[in-house]
Amino acid sequence: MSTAVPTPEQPLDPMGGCRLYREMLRIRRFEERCVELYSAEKIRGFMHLYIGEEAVAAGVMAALAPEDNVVATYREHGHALARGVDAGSIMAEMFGRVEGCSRGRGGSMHVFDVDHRFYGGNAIVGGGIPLAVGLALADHLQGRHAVTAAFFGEGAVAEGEFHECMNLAALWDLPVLFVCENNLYAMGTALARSQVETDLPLRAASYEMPAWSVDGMDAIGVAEGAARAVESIRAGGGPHFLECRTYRFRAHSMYDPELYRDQVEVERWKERDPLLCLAERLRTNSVVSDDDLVRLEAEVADEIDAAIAFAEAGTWEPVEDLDRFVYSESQP
Amino acid sequence: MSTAVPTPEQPLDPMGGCRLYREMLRIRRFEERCVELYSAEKIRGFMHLYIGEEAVAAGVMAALAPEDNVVATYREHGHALARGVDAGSIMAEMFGRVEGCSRGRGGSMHVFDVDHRFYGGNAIVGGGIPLAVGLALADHLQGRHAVTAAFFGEGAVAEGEFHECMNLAALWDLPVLFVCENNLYAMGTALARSQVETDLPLRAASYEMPAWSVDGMDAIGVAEGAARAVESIRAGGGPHFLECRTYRFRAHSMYDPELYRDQVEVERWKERDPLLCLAERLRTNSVVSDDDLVRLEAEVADEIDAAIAFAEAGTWEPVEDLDRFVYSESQP
Amino acid sequence: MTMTSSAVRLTYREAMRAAIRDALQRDDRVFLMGEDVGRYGGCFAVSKGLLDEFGPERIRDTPLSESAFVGAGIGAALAGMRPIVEIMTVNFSLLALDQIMNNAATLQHMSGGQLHVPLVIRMTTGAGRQLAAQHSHSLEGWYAHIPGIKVLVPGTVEDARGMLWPALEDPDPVLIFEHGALYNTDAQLPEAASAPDISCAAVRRFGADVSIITYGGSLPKCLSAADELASSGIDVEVVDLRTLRPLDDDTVLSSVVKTHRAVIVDEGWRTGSISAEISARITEQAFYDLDAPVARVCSAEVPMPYAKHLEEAALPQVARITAAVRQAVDGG
Amino acid sequence: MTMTSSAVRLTYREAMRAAIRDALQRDDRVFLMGEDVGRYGGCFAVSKGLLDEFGPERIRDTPLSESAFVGAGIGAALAGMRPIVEIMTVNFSLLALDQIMNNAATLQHMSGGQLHVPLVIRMTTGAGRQLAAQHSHSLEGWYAHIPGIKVLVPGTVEDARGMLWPALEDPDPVLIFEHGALYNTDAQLPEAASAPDISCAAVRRFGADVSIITYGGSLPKCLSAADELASSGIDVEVVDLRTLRPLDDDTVLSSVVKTHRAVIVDEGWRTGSISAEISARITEQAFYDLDAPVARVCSAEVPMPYAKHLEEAALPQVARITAAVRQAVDGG
Ligand SMILES: Cc1ncc(C[n+]2csc(CCOP(=O)(O)OP(=O)(O)O)c2C)c(N)n1
Ligand SMILES: Cc1ncc(C[n+]2csc(CCOP(=O)(O)OP(=O)(O)O)c2C)c(N)n1
Ligand SMILES: [Mg+2]
Ligand SMILES: [Mg+2]
Repeated sequence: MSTAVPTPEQPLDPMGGCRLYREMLRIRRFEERCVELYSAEKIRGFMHLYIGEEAVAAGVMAALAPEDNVVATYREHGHALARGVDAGSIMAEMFGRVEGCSRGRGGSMHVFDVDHRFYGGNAIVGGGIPLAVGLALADHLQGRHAVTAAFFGEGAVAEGEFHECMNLAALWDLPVLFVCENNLYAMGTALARSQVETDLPLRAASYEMPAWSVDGMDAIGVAEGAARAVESIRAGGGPHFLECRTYRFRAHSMYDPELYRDQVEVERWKERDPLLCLAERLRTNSVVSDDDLVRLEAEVADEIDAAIAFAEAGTWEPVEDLDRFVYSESQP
Repeated sequence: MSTAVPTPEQPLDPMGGCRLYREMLRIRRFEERCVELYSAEKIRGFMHLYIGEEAVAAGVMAALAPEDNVVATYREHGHALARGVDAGSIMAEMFGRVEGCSRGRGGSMHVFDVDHRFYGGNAIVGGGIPLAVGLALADHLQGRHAVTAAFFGEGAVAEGEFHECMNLAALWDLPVLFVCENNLYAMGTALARSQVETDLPLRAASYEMPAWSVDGMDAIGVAEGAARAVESIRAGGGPHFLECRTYRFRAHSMYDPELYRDQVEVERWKERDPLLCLAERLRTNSVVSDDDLVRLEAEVADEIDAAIAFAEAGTWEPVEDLDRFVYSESQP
Repeated sequence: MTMTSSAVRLTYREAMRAAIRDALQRDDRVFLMGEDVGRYGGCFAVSKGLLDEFGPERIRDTPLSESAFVGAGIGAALAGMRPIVEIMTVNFSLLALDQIMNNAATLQHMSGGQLHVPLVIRMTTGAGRQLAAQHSHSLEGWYAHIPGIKVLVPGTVEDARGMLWPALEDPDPVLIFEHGALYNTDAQLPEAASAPDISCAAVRRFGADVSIITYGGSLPKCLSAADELASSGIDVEVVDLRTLRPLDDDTVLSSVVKTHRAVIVDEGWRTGSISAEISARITEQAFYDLDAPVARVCSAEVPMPYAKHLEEAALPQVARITAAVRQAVDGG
Repeated sequence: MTMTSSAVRLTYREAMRAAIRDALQRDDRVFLMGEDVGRYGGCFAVSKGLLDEFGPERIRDTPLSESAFVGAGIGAALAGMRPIVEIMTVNFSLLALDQIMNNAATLQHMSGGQLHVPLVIRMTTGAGRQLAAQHSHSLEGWYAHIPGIKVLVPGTVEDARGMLWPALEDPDPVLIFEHGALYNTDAQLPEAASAPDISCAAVRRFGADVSIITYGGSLPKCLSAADELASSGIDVEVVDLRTLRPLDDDTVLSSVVKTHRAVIVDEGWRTGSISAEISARITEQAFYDLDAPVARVCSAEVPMPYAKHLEEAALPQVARITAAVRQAVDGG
């Protein structure tokens, strides 16, 4: 899809702010429509929104190359979109249609796309991290210089698997980028109630791994931090840990009464809305005009309309095919 | 059993060296006999010897009070003996007799004794650590000022459970003493091949927990270190981590061909034999005489002879009772 | 169910909550521990309000550390507490399975009867809400394989209200599986809770022609099927197992000996399900009373798909149950 | 077994080692990873010598982090490798069960067929060596409950030699359970390995009167029982299942349809064992061919006791097998 706003190559936008903004906008608008579609019962099951955290996926994905691997969580619409997974195939997935990226078998929590080396969509907290270590191990063994980015929430840091994987990746010097999306809560549990050491890079550094934090509300800052880490990993620097300090503006999932946090806190964070802040910055620096933004909104709206139309037009997998994809169809 | 050598109260032995020596000697001689009894097929299954590491159990147990709890591993003869579990009941257990502390159901890896608050004997690496956290939680909830000592090898540090428990104990400020017996190997895996950070107190400190190392070949040093930690825990200082640097002189278990380490390394460590070193120190400081040591050997030999005789005289649990102790006999 | 003058209408969710509150009030040793049981109010709102009533010591939010906090529950039970550990859903219990099978289930036996683990572990189970492959397991029957634990599966509001207290009084570890699809079901209950006998199955509907044997989330479906079949003149008896370990063979067999035909309905995957065990037992003990082979209606052997039509096809449904019953009756 | 001029005598252990070596030589993508597979030579000496031959990249010693390295195996398989992951014994596999059930078994389905997990997980299983409750599980039948994985149980030296390669060629995750009591058994094998069909059961002894259905460590016991029964004129057929998932119903049913009587012998705990599934299937599919109820000989439902006489009483033994067969024949 062509864009009316400057591309990263353009001198006016050396940080690629426009592209980052565009990706964030795609995520935001996509998910806003998801909410409506959930109410309309087009989408069912558990759905976790990324609204407020868009800068993290947009920034990290900007630092990755096509040969790199991505492992995400159940809150992964944003990661999938920013990684380039087709919006229509994600939406069709959430509609449960066979045209969905996972043929409607996965739903919101299980977006997969091998062509984009997007390995899910994992609904067990921490459960995707060992996969990331394994993907990186395969790259190492096969002499590829790819990086594997593993996304997880700060809640996952309490899981034993996190620890095992940090140690294993560091011990074996594997090319993993651990991206901790610290949105301060794991469902209703604030970080300070789940971790004795809330300085997560400090924890991570105890695995002899370069580790630092970035402002997860600033897409450019995330992209820079991620690029620095990816470059170092690709150069053989072993695994890195990047904490992105962010916040989810919405409930944990569609069922969360949000008893555990103050609306004031939410409003305070909303002042740091990653889209508003970046738009402001781009406008201030005259990288984009108001007209550009309007045009961009329209383009994104078109894309999402098309995605929804695609999902709506999708078909149902025949019930007789229920048993497929349990075992591979081509057996040796 | 009365002793001919000075007691801890005696001014000549302010560090309680004699008692520590005595405990270590009991362990050493007990296990030497175990080796013979294993060859004679009186003892079967997996048996893991503590020889070389005696200073750790002797030292830590000296710092504990009767109301404290102990959780150990499969290498726990030494811990059980030093904690005061009757040698005869341990030996009978290894003989599989009903007079054994666990009625012959547990064997070498599962010595239990509730009267001494000795909660095993756990054969899953790391598996006992959560129990220790729970025992400490119960003490906390019931307002008791007891300490729970959890013993584990350096190999267990790689297990996710270790991490979860360190965090949980620290987060909840529970009275747990984590005792890491770093004997440099987990079966055949050297620490540097299992941990990226081999400075274990540094790793532990990342859980906001006081952590330090002691020379695990020096019983007096271990006792002092443990006493300091226990005192601090009992005073409400939360969990502590004590690394005891030690070495096992024997194979991992009775089946280990020891391909992974050099005999020279073993010999070098044997120069630091905790019994020889302490005996030397006690003699040099005139705390004990050669005669005392000979007498002590005889006393210990008597104790172990009695233990073996007790085990030999033991009986077999009737086969009809196989199903017992799966569910409690007194149901509400 | 008898209606009394002081009857109240409760949902299954409210019944569980009332049972927990009741237990907390009756016994100081009882506490509830798990992910988001406190501030969030429980993932399925079961424990909503209890934090305010009982405070954070007794309503303990835990980090995402399933193995550690389940193990801590075991340890606390050893030391005299009566913990209720909530694992949010059965899907996450796999992370704690080592603690359940290797510690909770074995400690009594390995210690020769010295230790008891009066622990209750609650978890949500089952499919039917489009939560896909990682969030839809029905493993209660699978857990029933493990000697040393008991497995309760309340299928009615009354059992949700009544089973917790006897489970807490039980000296051994008890797992309670609450089916997610039942939380919103409701029923009229007498105000005064009577503790049911958790060791017995219950005949929920009497009939002469064929026995349906089921439990938990499948119970309402079976009762509907029985209604439907009644109108075609087939008189169905419905047995609610209530407890999967130990199984109440007597109730099952007396029903089958009466009707001569059995259909087992179980939401677990068919192969190796608890329905296989029940079928085997019926064959072993009532072979010559059977007029038709024992039939099973189970879940399809697929990781649960997200799409509604596929999930429905995968699960036991009224139509499949009635078909199986007709087959048993006609084919006999 | 056919003897050829170039036959070699191998133990089950050596056969497994030859199979691993062969696979490493044939396919660069194959590597072996697990605890102590390298420097130690394998807990049961299966991989002894392979480190020297193939180096530490392909014979990877792992830390004690079962969940991480099993998950890493899954990830590496996704990215084109053919990992052989060794979990030292089935008892420790519980720590990796989340990865096995929620990832290995589901990824293909959740991704709508995009992903495949060509992973082999090997582990030792079984009791009989006085290793007590935490080291004696027989869970292969329990694992067979899980759709998405395959479960192989080599019961002969030939299968130990032959099953690994087809398992590695399989595009789906395959678990291989090696019974610890078989490692020292030996047999003459043709030098040139032929890859067996891993999807079929095998009739190990033909007979007319009754079918014993068994696998793995119980196979030799059943063959002895059959010999013994032959001398009393009972002609026993012995079916070796070889694969527990998927079960080869055809071979089992044709045997039972011929003999009209079936006794299943399985080292798993009786309730919810694979023997229950086989019994249920026989009843479902051959009810009218049966002259006697299907019988089962399983392990007693106790955590395995250490004492030899109790362990022997808990496990299926020749005497119990012959008694069950006689009962099936006489009672029919
Ligand atoms: C092992 C496991 N335990 C519990 C859950 C239920 N659960 C789903 S998301 C979540 C919170 C995770 O928080 P965090 O890792 O911070 O990620 P966030 O949702 O904030 O993005 C919980 C407890 C789960 N999916 N997996
Ligand atoms: C979870 C688990 N994995 C593997 C094993 C097998 N195993 C028994 S002891 C051991 C080594 C443990 O080393 P360490 O913790 O250092 O204790 P040490 O034996 O040196 O005292 C291993 C791998 C086990 N018992 N439990
Ligand atoms: Mg979070
Ligand atoms: Mg060690």
